[in-house]
Amino acid sequence: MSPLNAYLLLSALLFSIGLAGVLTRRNAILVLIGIELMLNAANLNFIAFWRYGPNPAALTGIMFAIFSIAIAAAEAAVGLGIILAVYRHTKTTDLDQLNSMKG
Amino acid sequence: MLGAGILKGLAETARNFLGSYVSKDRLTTVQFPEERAPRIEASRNFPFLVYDGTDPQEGLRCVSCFICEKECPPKCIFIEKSTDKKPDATGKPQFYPARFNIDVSVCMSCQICVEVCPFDAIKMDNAFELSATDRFDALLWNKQQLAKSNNYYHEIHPTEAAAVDAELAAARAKTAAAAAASAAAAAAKKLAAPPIPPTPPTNGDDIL
Amino acid sequence: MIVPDTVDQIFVLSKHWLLGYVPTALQPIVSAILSVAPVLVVFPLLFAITTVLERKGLGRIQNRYGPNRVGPYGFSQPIADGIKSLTKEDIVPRSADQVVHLLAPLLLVMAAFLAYAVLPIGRNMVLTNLNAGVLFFFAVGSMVELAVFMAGWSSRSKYSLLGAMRAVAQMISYEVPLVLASIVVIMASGSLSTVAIVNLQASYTSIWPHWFIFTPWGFTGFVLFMIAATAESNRSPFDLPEGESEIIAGYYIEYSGFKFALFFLGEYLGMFATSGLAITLFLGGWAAPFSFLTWIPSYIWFFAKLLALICVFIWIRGTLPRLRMDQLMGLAWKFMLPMTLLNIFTAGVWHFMPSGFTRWLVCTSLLIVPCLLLSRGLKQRKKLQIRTYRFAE
Amino acid sequence: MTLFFLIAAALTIVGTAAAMSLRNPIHCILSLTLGLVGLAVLYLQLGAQFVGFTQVLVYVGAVAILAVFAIMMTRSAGSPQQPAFSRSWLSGSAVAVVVFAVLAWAISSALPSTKIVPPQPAVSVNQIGDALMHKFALPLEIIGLLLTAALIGAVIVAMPERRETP
Repeated sequence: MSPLNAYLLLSALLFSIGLAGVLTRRNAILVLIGIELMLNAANLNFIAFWRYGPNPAALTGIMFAIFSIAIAAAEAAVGLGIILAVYRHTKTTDLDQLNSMKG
Repeated sequence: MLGAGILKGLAETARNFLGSYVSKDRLTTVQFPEERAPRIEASRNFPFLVYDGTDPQEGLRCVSCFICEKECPPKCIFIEKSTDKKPDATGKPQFYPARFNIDVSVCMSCQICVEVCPFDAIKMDNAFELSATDRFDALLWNKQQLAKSNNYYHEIHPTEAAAVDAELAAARAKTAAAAAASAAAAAAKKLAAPPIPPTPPTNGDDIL
Repeated sequence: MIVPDTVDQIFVLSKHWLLGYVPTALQPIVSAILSVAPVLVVFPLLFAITTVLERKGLGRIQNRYGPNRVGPYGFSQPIADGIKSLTKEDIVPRSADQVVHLLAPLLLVMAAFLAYAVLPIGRNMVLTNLNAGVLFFFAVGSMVELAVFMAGWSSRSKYSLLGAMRAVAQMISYEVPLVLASIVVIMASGSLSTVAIVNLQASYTSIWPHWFIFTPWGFTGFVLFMIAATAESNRSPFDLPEGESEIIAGYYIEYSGFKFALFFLGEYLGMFATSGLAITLFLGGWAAPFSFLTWIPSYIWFFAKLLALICVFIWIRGTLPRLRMDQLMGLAWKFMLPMTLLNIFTAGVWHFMPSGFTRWLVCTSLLIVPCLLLSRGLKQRKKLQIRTYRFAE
Repeated sequence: MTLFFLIAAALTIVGTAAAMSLRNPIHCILSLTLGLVGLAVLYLQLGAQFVGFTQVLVYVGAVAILAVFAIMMTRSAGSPQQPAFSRSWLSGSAVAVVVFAVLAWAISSALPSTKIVPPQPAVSVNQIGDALMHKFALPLEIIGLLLTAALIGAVIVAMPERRETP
């Protein structure tokens, strides 16, 4: 079990926890949190491969992680904006009840 | 200019801050237990019973006429009339209060008892360091605790005390004059009418 | 001279001397403890002194004495306050969320203490010389908002929640100008490490120091940084979240006893940390103000400047009235943000222009003119319309 | 597999697992921040200091507070009346477990990684700055554009429709 494998296993576990959250949680905001977790798991992979990869000087792993953090923040902001708009419209954030596309 | 108001404010507080170290009269705080502010004459706190002469119980002016007890809005005065009489300042035998309690925790120092007292027997004190450890008995002042001399009254309210004394003296002089006039009239009537045994002469007014 | 150098490095030398006695296996841990312990002792002491200074200073501003009963001139008042807050009963509301209620002050104080890891208190007297020191400082600073929210929400009372939401909104909207104001210095010094920034400022031409505050963008950056720092630590004109007259003592209503004292400790430590960073970035950290004063040890200068900034905080607290919530937010987003962005632009212009009087003229005008225009613009739109309330629904 | 790594990994997993399983959404967010701080510690351990601090600054400082504000505004702060997990929670978690199994199998059966552990690459913020400015200049511009668009988009989406005032 080399350190790289340990990190990959950890990020796989993180990813599946996030996926479980997304698939099972009822509250829309917590689904969004699950997505954040999956993004973070991917980040961990990037940094792990940058650290143990062949060419760390290229800094690609770090750059990818930085950009992905920025995108995740933007996505969280817009996602929560959408959830607020949906909540204002339908007075609920419970995903099981949001099953009709009617405006 | 933006921020001009802020700078003026800061300058003002800086002047106050430095001024307080430079000129002492800026700081008006009175460090209470050590320094004491001059007592204001018209201030009042709780009532007290005035006595003339030296003996607190003998010289009490109060004749337990119950007016103050009836007039007191929070009903904090309790008087029990004595059975016997004692001569008051003018020598006329008067009743005196056997028991005179004021519940200081109830009294609201409204001074109505002072205004209604016909004998100027009760006046307002301005002692304020009255803390006590017990909430009930210690705040129920009896006759002994309430009695204070007329000189003390002169100390705390000089002008008012002087006015009261002048009034009392004038009243006594008038009664004495009236007594003298009635004695003279009685004497004149005695000369005209057959002699009747002389009544014991009123012992005149001995002004303190 | 030899003497001041040993005096200057007295703490560093004594730490190495003590480390000599420790078996090599334990050395890293003991050296960490040896460098962290003084910080954990000195800054709470400074907190105690500041409470007295604050109350006496405010008193003197209002023409009264301030505490002078406990100890000589009232200087052992903090001991009395400490004992009082320790012996007070620690009431936790029944409906409160016990765990989060306990965690909030701890997280607040921990975040405040973590921020000292990167502040260079004296010449090579910094806990950790991180390559991204300033970024670490802001990362840790952003944890304070979470602690504030946890405190407000966990006490389950409307007032503390309102106070917490106001405090968090204020701290977030003032963190942006705070970070942007410090970017100017990072641009000029080319490095994020606080030690490098201070070393850059520690040099002198004839007797004048090279502090960043003596440049147009440096001065505006310093002023904007201090405004944002006062707001970030919920002090003086921006203490709306705990305004006594508004929402009764904001997010720490339901705290009493030691946790309440922890909140104050956390708030003051946050204030020291941000003013410490202001000193490091703009006022030349531990550098002496004049070249002929360098014989005084470096840490003396850091604490002297810190005390000076604390007195300015107290002075401002004694002067300025509290801002309303919308004015507070308006100031952050409509005035501070554009000014900091402009400041960054001016620093760029300063960097590329040849040094000389023209550079000074261009940069100062680049800063002063928009500031006046912006302030006049903001002042004009003060027409009082009917107040409309917008809720989330 | 140093002890320090195990602590950080445990912190992350406990935080994230709690974030996905607790009933009260606010507790979820708080444990999420715990997990994210654990992740930041992992990044520091991997030597990526800049990413670790950015992670704390962006996630713990901003995204967590944003989520908390959203929860406050949608009035789902208290523990929800109906069960916190949707009806199809069983199949959801089954899918997640299957995904984890597949990933774990893929990782463990991958080509045996080289035993020699390359030295810790010392990356300084200056190198990151240079890389951002030179090699990754275009992505930087795009990210700037994207962030501004997201900023304005989020505000417009969340703003209530401008009812014409009477």
